[in-house]
Amino acid sequence: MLLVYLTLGLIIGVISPVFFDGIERKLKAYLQSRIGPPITQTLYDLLKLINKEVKPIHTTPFIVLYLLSFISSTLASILMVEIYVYTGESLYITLGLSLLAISLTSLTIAPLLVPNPFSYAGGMREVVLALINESAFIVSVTMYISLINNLLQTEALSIPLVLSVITITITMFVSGYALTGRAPFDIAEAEPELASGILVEFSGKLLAAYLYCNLLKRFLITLITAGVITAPLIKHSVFSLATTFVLTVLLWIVFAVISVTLGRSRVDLAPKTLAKTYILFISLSITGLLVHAYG
Amino acid sequence: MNFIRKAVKPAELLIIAGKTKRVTVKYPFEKPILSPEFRGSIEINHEKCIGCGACVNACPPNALEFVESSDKRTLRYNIGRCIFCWRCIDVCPVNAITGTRNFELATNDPLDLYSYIVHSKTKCTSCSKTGETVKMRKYIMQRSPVTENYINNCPDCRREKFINALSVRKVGFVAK
Amino acid sequence: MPSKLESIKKSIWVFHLNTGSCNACDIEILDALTPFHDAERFGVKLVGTPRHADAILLTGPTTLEALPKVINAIEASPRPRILIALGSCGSSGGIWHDTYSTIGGVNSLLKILKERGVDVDAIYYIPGCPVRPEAVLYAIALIKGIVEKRVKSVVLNAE
Amino acid sequence: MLMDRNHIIQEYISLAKSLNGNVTIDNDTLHIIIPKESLVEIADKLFNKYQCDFRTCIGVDERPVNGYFSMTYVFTDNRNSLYLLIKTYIDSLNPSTPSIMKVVPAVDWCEMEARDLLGIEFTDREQYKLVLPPGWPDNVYPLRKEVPYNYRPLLRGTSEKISPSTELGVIPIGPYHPALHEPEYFELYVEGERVIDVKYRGFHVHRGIEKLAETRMTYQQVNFLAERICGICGFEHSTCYALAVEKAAKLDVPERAQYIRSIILEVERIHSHLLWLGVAFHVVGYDAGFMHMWRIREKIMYLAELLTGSRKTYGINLIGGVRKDINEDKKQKTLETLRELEKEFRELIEIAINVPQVKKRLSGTGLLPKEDAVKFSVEGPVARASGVNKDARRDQPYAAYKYTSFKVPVYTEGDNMARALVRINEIFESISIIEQLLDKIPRGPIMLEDFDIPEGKIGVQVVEAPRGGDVHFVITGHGKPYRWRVRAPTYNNIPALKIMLKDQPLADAPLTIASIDPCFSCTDRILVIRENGKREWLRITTGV
Repeated sequence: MLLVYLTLGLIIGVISPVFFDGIERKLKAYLQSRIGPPITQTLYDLLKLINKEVKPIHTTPFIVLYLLSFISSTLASILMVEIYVYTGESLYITLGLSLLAISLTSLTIAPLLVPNPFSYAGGMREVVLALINESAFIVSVTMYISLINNLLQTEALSIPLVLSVITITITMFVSGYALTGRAPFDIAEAEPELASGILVEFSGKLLAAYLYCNLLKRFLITLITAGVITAPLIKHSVFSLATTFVLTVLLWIVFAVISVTLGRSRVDLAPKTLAKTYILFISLSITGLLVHAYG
Repeated sequence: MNFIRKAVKPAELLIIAGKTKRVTVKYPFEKPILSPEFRGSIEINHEKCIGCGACVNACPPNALEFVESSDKRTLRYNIGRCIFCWRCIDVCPVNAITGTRNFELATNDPLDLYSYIVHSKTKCTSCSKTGETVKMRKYIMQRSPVTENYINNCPDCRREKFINALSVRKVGFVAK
Repeated sequence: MPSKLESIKKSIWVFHLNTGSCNACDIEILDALTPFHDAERFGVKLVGTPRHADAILLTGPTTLEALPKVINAIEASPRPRILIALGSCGSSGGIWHDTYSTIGGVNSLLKILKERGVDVDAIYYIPGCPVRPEAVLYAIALIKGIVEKRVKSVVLNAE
Repeated sequence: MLMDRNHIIQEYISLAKSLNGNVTIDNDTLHIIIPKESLVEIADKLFNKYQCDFRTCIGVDERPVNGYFSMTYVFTDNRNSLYLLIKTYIDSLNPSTPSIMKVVPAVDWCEMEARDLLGIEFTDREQYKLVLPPGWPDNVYPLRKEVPYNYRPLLRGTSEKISPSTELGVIPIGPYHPALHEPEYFELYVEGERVIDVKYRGFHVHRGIEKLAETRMTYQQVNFLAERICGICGFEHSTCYALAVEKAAKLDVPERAQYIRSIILEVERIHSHLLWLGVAFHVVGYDAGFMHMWRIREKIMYLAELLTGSRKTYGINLIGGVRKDINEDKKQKTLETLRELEKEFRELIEIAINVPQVKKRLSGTGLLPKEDAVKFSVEGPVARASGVNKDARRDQPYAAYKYTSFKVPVYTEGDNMARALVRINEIFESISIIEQLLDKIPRGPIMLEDFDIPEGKIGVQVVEAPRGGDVHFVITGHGKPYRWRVRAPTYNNIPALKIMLKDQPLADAPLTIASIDPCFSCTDRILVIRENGKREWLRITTGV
């Protein structure tokens, strides 16, 4: 039975990001007072790109390799997160997070292989952001799981612990949001100054693959955030899987709405602000935990 | 308090978006927003046009041009070059040109952009040179007291006849 | 290659090249994407690099200075690609059709492209000075086959 | 005031006389003909001592008339509403004249333009090719009268290949970007993410306008040509041209026509500033702001179409008046639209300017100190944001501006935020100007019937476009202008970008470039590796 659910989950994981993106575009359009493209537009875009000619770059084979490694590790990671949600075993989320680290690394490296100044500049920006966000995200997710389990196990309500959970939840959301590469943090693509930056040289199938990888990345990160929120709260296996998916959609929508109201940040501003926020919130959370444990 | 208000100010955009709702006009499924004054492509009435060339002279981008051949004068209108200023409408002496509000002019065939009005040219009765268009001559004859004989000649022949007539009157013969 | 062009009909990504136009068309193109007209509902998107483009929008009579870059941009876009000549300048040189520093519209450009062996799968002309956003939408609808072509050449006898 | 003005005119006259100059006064214009040896001195005095504003310089091929080339330098005395035209004759066999660049740095480009187009050499300065495309044959100067306007040389080697470069520190920035004007190409040298040097190559849109006007066109046709110099502030250009010709021919244009011109000019200013704000938001990645700003702007576009018949390039200006009247119905509609617009704009701009990213990236970036602003003679909002208080609507009143009262917003910060604020304030001022004009508009004809334009007269006019002062200089000729020179404000503003871009983060470069409102952003230059392994730079520096 588990196998059926997992296969189903994986198929959803493979297909749904494309439609989620469609929903996001529709929503953005609504907030900009217009109709917007149909929900299936992203699918059309990708299908069209697959039919187009690829303008070769001499590093194409390496890029394809990295993208393949990204896709395989991402799918494995999605699987791990689903198993975690289904079973509640924290071993699987640990595996999922380490796979996430691998997949993010491959995706970050790919644009650096393109011999173009825009792509290079964009790639470097991506690296800077990834360095900060990835670690913050992984740390906050792990901490969140242990803290929330701790909170659920304590009989009496401990205010320092609650505060600690709240701060770490915020960190998790912020770093997750930043990792999805939405509005203030889409500086790697930064169309006006970098001519689509990391995407500049990709064309045809390669572009389709890269864009799809980005959507998959968004999905995985949203799924992890949704998963770690649901899993400790809802123990029933299939139901918790379904809830996770619903929550993923909701989170995706919330992220989309936030991204509409903000502008693009700058590469020297974004990491600074992010680092400050993370250090503040994580240390607050640790303090809360310490106060709870020894206070 | 002020700080918080400033921090959430960007979110007020959502309120504006909610207030304005969708403003998109679903053209081409709906009618476009077009003001009554809009200047679109022009239409030349081939029955009224006399081929005088006033519009050709006035047209800033040479979208209206004469294509000449030995016995035809063709007024060619190139929509692809037209700047929709309607100066031709201002200057047309016979009101043959009318403005429309049509802007749906896209095409994938460059030949679609041209339209033609073919005029026959008049022949000089003396020397068989061709001159202005037939309709232009009719227009002039209706409006000015010149004899048909006079106008049926080309300007060169006219001048020659005039000089000849003058010399006949003054000296009694035509100098060769 | 009609079947190949079929594939880009549902999602037309456009790279916009100003080849010496006065900007009126350029801002109207942008206007076509904004709420009142919203070309994105047809799957149209402006992209930042010719590598992503399905359609190259030309606005302007193609100045000599811009010519090599125009050719490069068209060459850099993957096939199938279509060319859209926008406005009276793009379609046939407009008010500048015979000045010393332009080549006068898309027709001369096509000749040069042919000499260089750069193929284009289809060409669309959108007259207008400047082109209305609705005219841009009409052209998109024409490419997608939603509307019929309305303009056609007529030869009339005056007499 | 009048005493003062007469006094200053006398001072200018004695200055010219002391340098062997010849002065004639024509209303608000002082024509000073000076030998070329005294050129530098008089330019120095006017620019540095009397603080006149340098506008442009014009090279004219007068050989068919008197056998000489001539250079005319246009200065304006903004406090006394005076135009000063310094003219010098240059020998046609050996056309060379001293450059005034040492004393007036802003003259740089227009001298080089005269060199490119007329073949006049300038001594005491570095000379380079500016306007004409690379590969243009030597000794062909398009603005010389003997060269036909449709002369097209055979250009060779049109593909621009740069030697293989591994430098990743060069970021090409050029204009293909939505909503930008002239295609321009900037090469930014960056260190990490900081710009350390800028190189510029522009004039991708050199279309031969001036030559066209003096050959194929007639007086009335040039109005439509002038409108197509720029698609965003075209009406300023056609008004400026019409006013310059009317000044040269001393035509008395009906008041109603002047009012209508002013109204449309302000409508255009509102649309242009809204456009700029939208584009600025887009450049900082705030797309929702961009969309909503343009949604508001659509009302103005509809209004423009209602008043003139076209959304852009209105085509209602002719020499002697305008072609379309404003009736009572349109007046009501205009007032209604403006009221709605003002309300919505106020609401939206407050939100947009408070978006943290927008605020942070606008403030403190793209600094232009006042000294540099004066040195480069920058125009419009760029000047006013750097504390230079000039506005041709107030300083050289034209059309119907003398019947209105308005504030000229001036900020001293000189950063991108100040430039944005100048534009925001100007939108409100423009709305109020239109309301005043509609209130006071007199009855009467809108077109001057029957007039002729004498030959050989000179008219010069400055019109305050949304981006700064447009300068049009006309020498009348037979049925068409003998010489028509146009100077758009961006021409003076771009050289100032070098100062504004230096030591800025790369991310703000497009914003800063956009802030002078040629609002262009970037270009691609793509390095492709050909199948044969050859490396080659593709420069796609064209675009908006």
